[in-house]
Amino acid sequence: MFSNPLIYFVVIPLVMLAGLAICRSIGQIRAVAVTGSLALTALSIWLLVDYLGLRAAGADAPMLYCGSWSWFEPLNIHLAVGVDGISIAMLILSSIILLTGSFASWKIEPNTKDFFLWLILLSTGVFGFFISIDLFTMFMFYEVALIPMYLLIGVWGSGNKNYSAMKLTLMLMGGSAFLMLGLIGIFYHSAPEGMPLTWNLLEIRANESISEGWQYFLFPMTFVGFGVLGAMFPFHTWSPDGHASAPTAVSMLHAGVLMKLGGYGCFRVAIYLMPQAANELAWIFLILTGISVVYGAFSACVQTDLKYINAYSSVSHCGLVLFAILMLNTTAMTGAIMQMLSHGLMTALFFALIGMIYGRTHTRDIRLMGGLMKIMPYLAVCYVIAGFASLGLPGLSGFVAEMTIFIGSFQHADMFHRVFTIVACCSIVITAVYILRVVGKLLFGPVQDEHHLQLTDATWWERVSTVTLIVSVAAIGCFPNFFADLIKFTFSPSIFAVIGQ
Amino acid sequence: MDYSQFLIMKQEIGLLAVFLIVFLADTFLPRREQGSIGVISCIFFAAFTVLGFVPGVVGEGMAFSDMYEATWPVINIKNILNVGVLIVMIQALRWADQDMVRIRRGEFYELLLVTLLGMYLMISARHFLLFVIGLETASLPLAAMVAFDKHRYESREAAVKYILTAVFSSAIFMMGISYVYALSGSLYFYDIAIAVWSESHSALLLCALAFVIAGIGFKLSLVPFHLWTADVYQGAPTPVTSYLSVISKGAAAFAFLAVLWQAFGTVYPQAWEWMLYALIILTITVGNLFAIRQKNMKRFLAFSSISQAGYIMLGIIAFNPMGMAALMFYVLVYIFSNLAAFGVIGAIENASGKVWMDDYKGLYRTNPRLAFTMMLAMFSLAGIPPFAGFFSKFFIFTGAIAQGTVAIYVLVLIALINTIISLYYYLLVVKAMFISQDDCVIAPFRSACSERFALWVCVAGILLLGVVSFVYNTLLEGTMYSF
Amino acid sequence: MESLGGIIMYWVIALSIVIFSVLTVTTRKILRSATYLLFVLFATAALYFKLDFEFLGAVQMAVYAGGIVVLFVFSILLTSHPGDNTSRLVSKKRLLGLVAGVATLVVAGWALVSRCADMAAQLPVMDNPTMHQIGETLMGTGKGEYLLPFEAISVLLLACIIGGVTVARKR
Amino acid sequence: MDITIPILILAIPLFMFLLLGLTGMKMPHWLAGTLGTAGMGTVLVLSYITALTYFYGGSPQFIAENGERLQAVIFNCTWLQFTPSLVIKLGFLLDPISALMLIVIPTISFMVHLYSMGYMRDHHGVYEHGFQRFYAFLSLFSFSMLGLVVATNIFQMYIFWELVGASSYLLIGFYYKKPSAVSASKKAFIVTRFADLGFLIGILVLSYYTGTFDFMQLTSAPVDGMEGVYQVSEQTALGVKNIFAQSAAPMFMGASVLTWALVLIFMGGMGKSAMMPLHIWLPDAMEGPTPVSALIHAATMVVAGVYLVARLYPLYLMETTSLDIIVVVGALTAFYAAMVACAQIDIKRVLAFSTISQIAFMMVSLGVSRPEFHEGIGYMAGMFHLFTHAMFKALLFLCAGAIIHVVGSNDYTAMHGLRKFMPITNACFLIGCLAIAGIIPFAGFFSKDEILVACFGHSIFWYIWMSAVAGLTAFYMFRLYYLIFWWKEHKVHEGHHAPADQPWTMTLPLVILAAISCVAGFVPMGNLVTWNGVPMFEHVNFFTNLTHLNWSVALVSLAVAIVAIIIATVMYRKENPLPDRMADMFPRLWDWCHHRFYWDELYQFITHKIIFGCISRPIAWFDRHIIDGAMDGLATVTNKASYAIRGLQSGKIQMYVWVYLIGALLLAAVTAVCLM
Amino acid sequence: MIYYLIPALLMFCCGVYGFVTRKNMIAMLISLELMLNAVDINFVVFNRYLFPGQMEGMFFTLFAIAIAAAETALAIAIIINVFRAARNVDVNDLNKMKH
Repeated sequence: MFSNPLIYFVVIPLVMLAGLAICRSIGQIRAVAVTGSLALTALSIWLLVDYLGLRAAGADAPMLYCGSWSWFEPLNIHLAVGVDGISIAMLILSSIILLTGSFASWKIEPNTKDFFLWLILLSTGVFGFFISIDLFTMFMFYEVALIPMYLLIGVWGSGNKNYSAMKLTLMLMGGSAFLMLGLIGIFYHSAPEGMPLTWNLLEIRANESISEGWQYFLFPMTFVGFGVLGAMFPFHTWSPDGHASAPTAVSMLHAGVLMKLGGYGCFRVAIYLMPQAANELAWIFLILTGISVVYGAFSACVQTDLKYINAYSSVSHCGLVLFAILMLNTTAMTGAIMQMLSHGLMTALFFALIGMIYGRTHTRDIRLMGGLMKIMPYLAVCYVIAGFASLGLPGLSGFVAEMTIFIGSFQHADMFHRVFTIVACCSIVITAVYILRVVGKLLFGPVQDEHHLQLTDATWWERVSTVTLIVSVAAIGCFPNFFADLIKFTFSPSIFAVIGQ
Repeated sequence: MDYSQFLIMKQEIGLLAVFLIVFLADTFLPRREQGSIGVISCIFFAAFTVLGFVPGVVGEGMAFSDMYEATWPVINIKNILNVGVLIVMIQALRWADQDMVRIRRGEFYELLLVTLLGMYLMISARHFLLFVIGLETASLPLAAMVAFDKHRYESREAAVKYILTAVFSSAIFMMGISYVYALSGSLYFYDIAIAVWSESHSALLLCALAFVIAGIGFKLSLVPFHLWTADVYQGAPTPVTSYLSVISKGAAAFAFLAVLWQAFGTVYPQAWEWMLYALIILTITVGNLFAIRQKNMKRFLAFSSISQAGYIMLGIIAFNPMGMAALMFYVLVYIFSNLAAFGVIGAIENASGKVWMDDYKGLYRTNPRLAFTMMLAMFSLAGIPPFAGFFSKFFIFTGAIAQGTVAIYVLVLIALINTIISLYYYLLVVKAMFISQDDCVIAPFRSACSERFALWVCVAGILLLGVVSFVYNTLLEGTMYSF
Repeated sequence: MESLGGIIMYWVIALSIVIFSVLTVTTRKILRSATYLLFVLFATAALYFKLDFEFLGAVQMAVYAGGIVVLFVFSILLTSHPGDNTSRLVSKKRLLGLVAGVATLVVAGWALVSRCADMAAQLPVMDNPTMHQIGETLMGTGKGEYLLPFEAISVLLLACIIGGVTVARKR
Repeated sequence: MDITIPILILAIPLFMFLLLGLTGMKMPHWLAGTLGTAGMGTVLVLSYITALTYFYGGSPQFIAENGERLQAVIFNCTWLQFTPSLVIKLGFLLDPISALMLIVIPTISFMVHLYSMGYMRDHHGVYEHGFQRFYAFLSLFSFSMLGLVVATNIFQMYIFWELVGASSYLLIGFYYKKPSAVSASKKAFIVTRFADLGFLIGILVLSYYTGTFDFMQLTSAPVDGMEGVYQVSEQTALGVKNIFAQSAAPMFMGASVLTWALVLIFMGGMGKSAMMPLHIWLPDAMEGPTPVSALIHAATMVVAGVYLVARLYPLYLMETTSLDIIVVVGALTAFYAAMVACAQIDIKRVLAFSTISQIAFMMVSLGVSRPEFHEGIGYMAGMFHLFTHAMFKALLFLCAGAIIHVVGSNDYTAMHGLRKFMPITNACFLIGCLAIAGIIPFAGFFSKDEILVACFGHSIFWYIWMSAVAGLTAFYMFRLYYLIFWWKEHKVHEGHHAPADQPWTMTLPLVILAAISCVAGFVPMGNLVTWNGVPMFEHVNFFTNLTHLNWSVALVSLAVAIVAIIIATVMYRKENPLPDRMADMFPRLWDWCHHRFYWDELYQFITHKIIFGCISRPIAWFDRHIIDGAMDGLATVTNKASYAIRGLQSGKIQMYVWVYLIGALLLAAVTAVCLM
Repeated sequence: MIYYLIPALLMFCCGVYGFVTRKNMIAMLISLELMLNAVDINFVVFNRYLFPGQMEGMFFTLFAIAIAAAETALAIAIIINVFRAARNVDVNDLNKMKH
């Protein structure tokens, strides 16, 4: 079991948890958090290199590093792991954000230890989710990732945190209620009559035994279930409140990684296993996600709280992820995954910066701030870069992701899909509007508040955190083909065979 | 007349032996040695519990012409209950040492053991007369236990409410049995199963079923037979409440399963399935709706346990070995989770007398470990992974859905949506303890060794039961084997 | 066809059961209520006799009439002052009671009638169970024999004794 | 051709941007400026080498045996692969127009770099705050612009198009503490972004039907009988041709999809090139430092739209409807901008509107160009005008910059009569004005004349229209000139330095550009840049352009220009009440021109009242109150339900039992009723 | 047979009515006795009429009587316990815990 490298994505966080439990001083806590997340980052990068090596050497299984250890034998539940390019991309994303999140919460108060305990527990769930290919384990890790949010927001959050934390938790768990039903339903149709039922994604895919009728029932269940976490309209309202109240690192991890669980799950489970229904029902969800994209952007235009702006922007961007996934072609899906990566990194950057600004000015209302470029040029420049990434400047990650999505979506043979793609395209203008509005009000112009003049610029840990993220964003933006190839290889031709593309 | 058949009832005999030891100790120990009765009971009961798990000690078999059954699941549900009772006994040590209770502590342990014996009979009974006697043995002495805190008004009110409703419900139950008897001419489950085969559409059978379900539903506190629950849980002494909510409920659940599957299994497709659908939806929903508003921790847990009972019923409706195994597993997990919660409540009540949720505000700052344990219990009850409650909920849903009808999907969906409501109120407790910024009224204190030990056991159970798949695997394999 | 005596006896028993039951729950004096209960129990015993279960009739008289009613009378005397009338019922409560009673009557009665109305109109022939038979059955372990319940109920009674003592004693 | 030089052309500015951007703040100001300028100088040299090699190198890669100029891809590497055929490549395409741009952009850019060394410091020689940043952004812009013009495929162009937009944003907002600059930069970005949306959709449509982004493939099969003009792989050429040549070409809302695609792409061009109605950002963009205005908003970026249309010209030829649209838009814009330019006070705005008008000229020129007439002279004329306009408009802007730097204000009311104080600037500005007015032999004369010839060939109406605009151009330019340098004597306020010519870093570029403006007209453009690469003239010498003039058109336009200049002289040379009287005579017209026909107010209304007021705010409200309200409502309903049923738990045993009994009975009854 | 069942059912219903309406807890217990007794009659009648060859019903009744006795005893003990503290046995006074 421990010869499989993937298992360490769960083991390392667990070791970190144990390590944190015995920590006594704040220095030790930081050391554990940083060492652990560095180890995870290193592991994920090693995995990437090794994976590419294996692929280059001709490994053509849909998933590599597969391992399966029986867990609940009679129910055929296994701790099954395996990764393809998408999972690796997500693992890298998660580890980077965990790392930067640890730096961003360098000075978290109070109960630093508990904070990191919950944060690491959350990331255990995240990593476990991405390496799992067994529906049960996947779902379990999924929920593990959800619940620490409650305490993280409730205890360390700000503003109307009780309400937000409760709302976020309940809505996400509401989604997972549908999801659980969908997954169990899939299990019972996972194999043809007479063969043992299975939870294993790959086997279910290979069996192709979910009848079309059942797909019509199970697809919406799973898609909505994951879609809630992916902030699909109209189940997105947890996002603005939740993000607004969450502490910095949690916002980062949540918007950066956790919302990706939704998109990833929609792809990995709903569409991968039930392509026919996906093909037939896509239009319903396309309308919803299309609304998300435009609606989120418009809503962001008039918000005054920095985090609300960013949360609505996340609604818009994550809507684009689901939108692209539903287009059911390789290019659009590649774009979706790249958008996940890109949005994950840049929104984490945003939230990190907002947290840092908030930590200094103690307000997030853009009407009360201004001219920060003069006061804290470093943070302001980072904010501008994040903004550019968000509005899709070439050379940064947002552009390549969005373009891949648009090009891919527009390749759809159906006129309806293409028209909707154009609607979604409109979001790039609205995005520019709200991003520049914030940048203009917040960073440029005269200094609004005299007290802000004494504020200091970024500390070293803040710089580490932001620089890492910016470099990642730029790396994707400058060398997109590397990531596109990494992702593209993994789309199972069988899905497209089923839906006739 | 083969009296050697008694030897098949090893668990009952063992329990009776423990009971006698406690009884004799209570009677003959000198007054100053009386303090050790609790420990003695715990030790002997622990030995008994351990013996139950040793393979080969308890044999399977039927006795008294199929009046009594000790198959693998039956034996093991008893073992599971034993674990719970042991924890309750340990938790009760400190409470039983209080001035007002001390004088009656021998009786407390005796009554506890006797009611457990009643539950054993209920679980094993394959004959309605034995079942009724078991039921009464399990419920009547409990009334005395509910009334144990004589100095407290609530305890008395709870006892009256409990005994009167219990007797009323047993009257209804027996009325139902009389109709069953009219239809089948026998009180043996197996005979009934054969006889009611042809009676599926008889109004009398439905009436009988409704009465029988009401009678056992009373013990399980299914809505609308649940109204006593909250008042009694609130009024009873905390150890008794935990015993009522966990052991009594678990035993009743399994007995219910036995009755429905074995006596009425043949009327399955039509009758009780629909009744259970209605009851499950009502139970889960109403239980949750009431729980939302509760401010008293014990009352709160009462309603929570009502809705949990609804989930347990899903295992019965599954009507397959997975359902049975899931039910047993659920009961096991529920024992640990709920006892952890009650353990904390009891510890706090013993130390400070506080039982209101508002008193728990900021508990994490004064008593972090207790608060943490409570939180684990709440998460487990809400079904959050990686705690055991998640697994039990998942398995019980999986078991139920195996039926594959659309109706069961709808039912499970309703149940799942209700988990959100339940999560809400469980989180309210967590919120009070962890998030609330008020000054805590409960001063830091060190709980007694016994309490801590029991809590450690519960925490270990919550953390390990799910993750360590051995337990569930064994249960499922065992039930499949004996089904 | 039953004998005329049997029919008359039936009517006497049935009427007294019904009438005294009604009186038991409607009389306003608690002691009278207990007395009417006694009459009902006697009528029941008579019914058992009529249906040829003499032993059962005897047990009914001894345990119920002799034991339980006496217990009731004692407790009534203990808890109420002589001459205490219960005040008139609130009409809402009476309505609730009526609804409950009538509903039970309708549902259970309908169920019974639909199934048993024309069954076994005639009293079948049956030998009275002898004391020996009863004893054997009570101590037997075979099918339809009750050793286990017998043992079990002894535990129940013991438990109730312990419980009762615990509750009732002063401390 | 060796790929080192092309790579360096792109790499040096990018490197400079990164170097100055990351470490600039730690550098001394002069070092940053010198580095930037030196980098740009290198690029200048390299670009000249490349362009000259292309035009005169005679390599078979660039010129066919029959003298036809070829498109040559120097390098082309995959950047992002969407589908096997849809690939974004980053490459370097050399053809007549890109080679032309390789001359224009580095020239202007270098001048501006040099000029800024003087401009971006105050009278005491103190560098402005963010001087290094300024050079970093300039480098970024140069990089983007160069990448844009050498793009081998439409998506590469889009990428650099966006980068150009962003660097323009950064440069306009350079004085970020000034709210007007901030809002101007925001406006510029958003308006062009909106236009880019059209561009993007156009690309999507085009690529969907053709399956390629590549320019060479897209433009390979223009019209019947003309295929094979460029060397193209057989297969894709067929693909493109088939799709668009089909009689049943895909239609959408009454027009062929190709028309849609081209119009949408043109919309992108309209944004960048400030065509009406997307022109409103350009006047405001003058909030940026003047060198930036010269570089971006006069000479290079704003002609990107023209360049785009020229790039896809063969495609546009396939759908002449789209060309007609271009003509209409261009002509209206040209006239509108010229009108407005007559009534502005801010000299940079006058120049800005003049730019809009001149770019519109180029657009019209492309729009009226047809192969049937003079071998598509309009195309050549448009590119020619692009070239000359870049030179003299940069010159004018830099002069204006010098003046503003001295005077400290943008309004001509603060200037007047500067000719004595700044003789060099005066001379240069005058040359610029003559060039733009189209006075022989300055650069503008030749290019504008050829545009008018092209219009004449297309339709007489547009010819008259454009000639009128040309006259207006001459009028407002000279109005500006007189108002700055004549009108009345300049008053030197006490305690202020008297205005004077600026240091050499600022003056030198003026002189160079003025010199170019004088002679650029003689460049035999018809031989270098034509729409299909075939040279127009057999023999080429310095006076080729002169000898090939269509003198009837040229004389008319010259006459119009001279008349306009005379009117301007009469009205503005000396302080007199005539202009005011004119304004009073047509008050409505003056108001509308002065207020730029209220376009800004209209946009203000649309963005604030419609987009924000009627869409965003209601959506935000809807989200908070309806969607979120519904979610909260679920919770409220649950809570209400919880309170509603609390009576069930009445605390009375008898009620409990009653409920119990009724429950059991109902259970039996309902089941019985349902099952029977 | 139905002629015996109907009076038993009436008795049961009277018990129900009494239990729901009486205030005195002992009176409620008396009503409960009526109900239990009705059940006993049911068993006996069914046994006698439908299954005369065996004694299941009779024995159930026999045990039920014992159970009833035990229940009554315990219930009375608890009621007396209440009476000691409150000096009355009115069931309406026992509703402090609710909702």
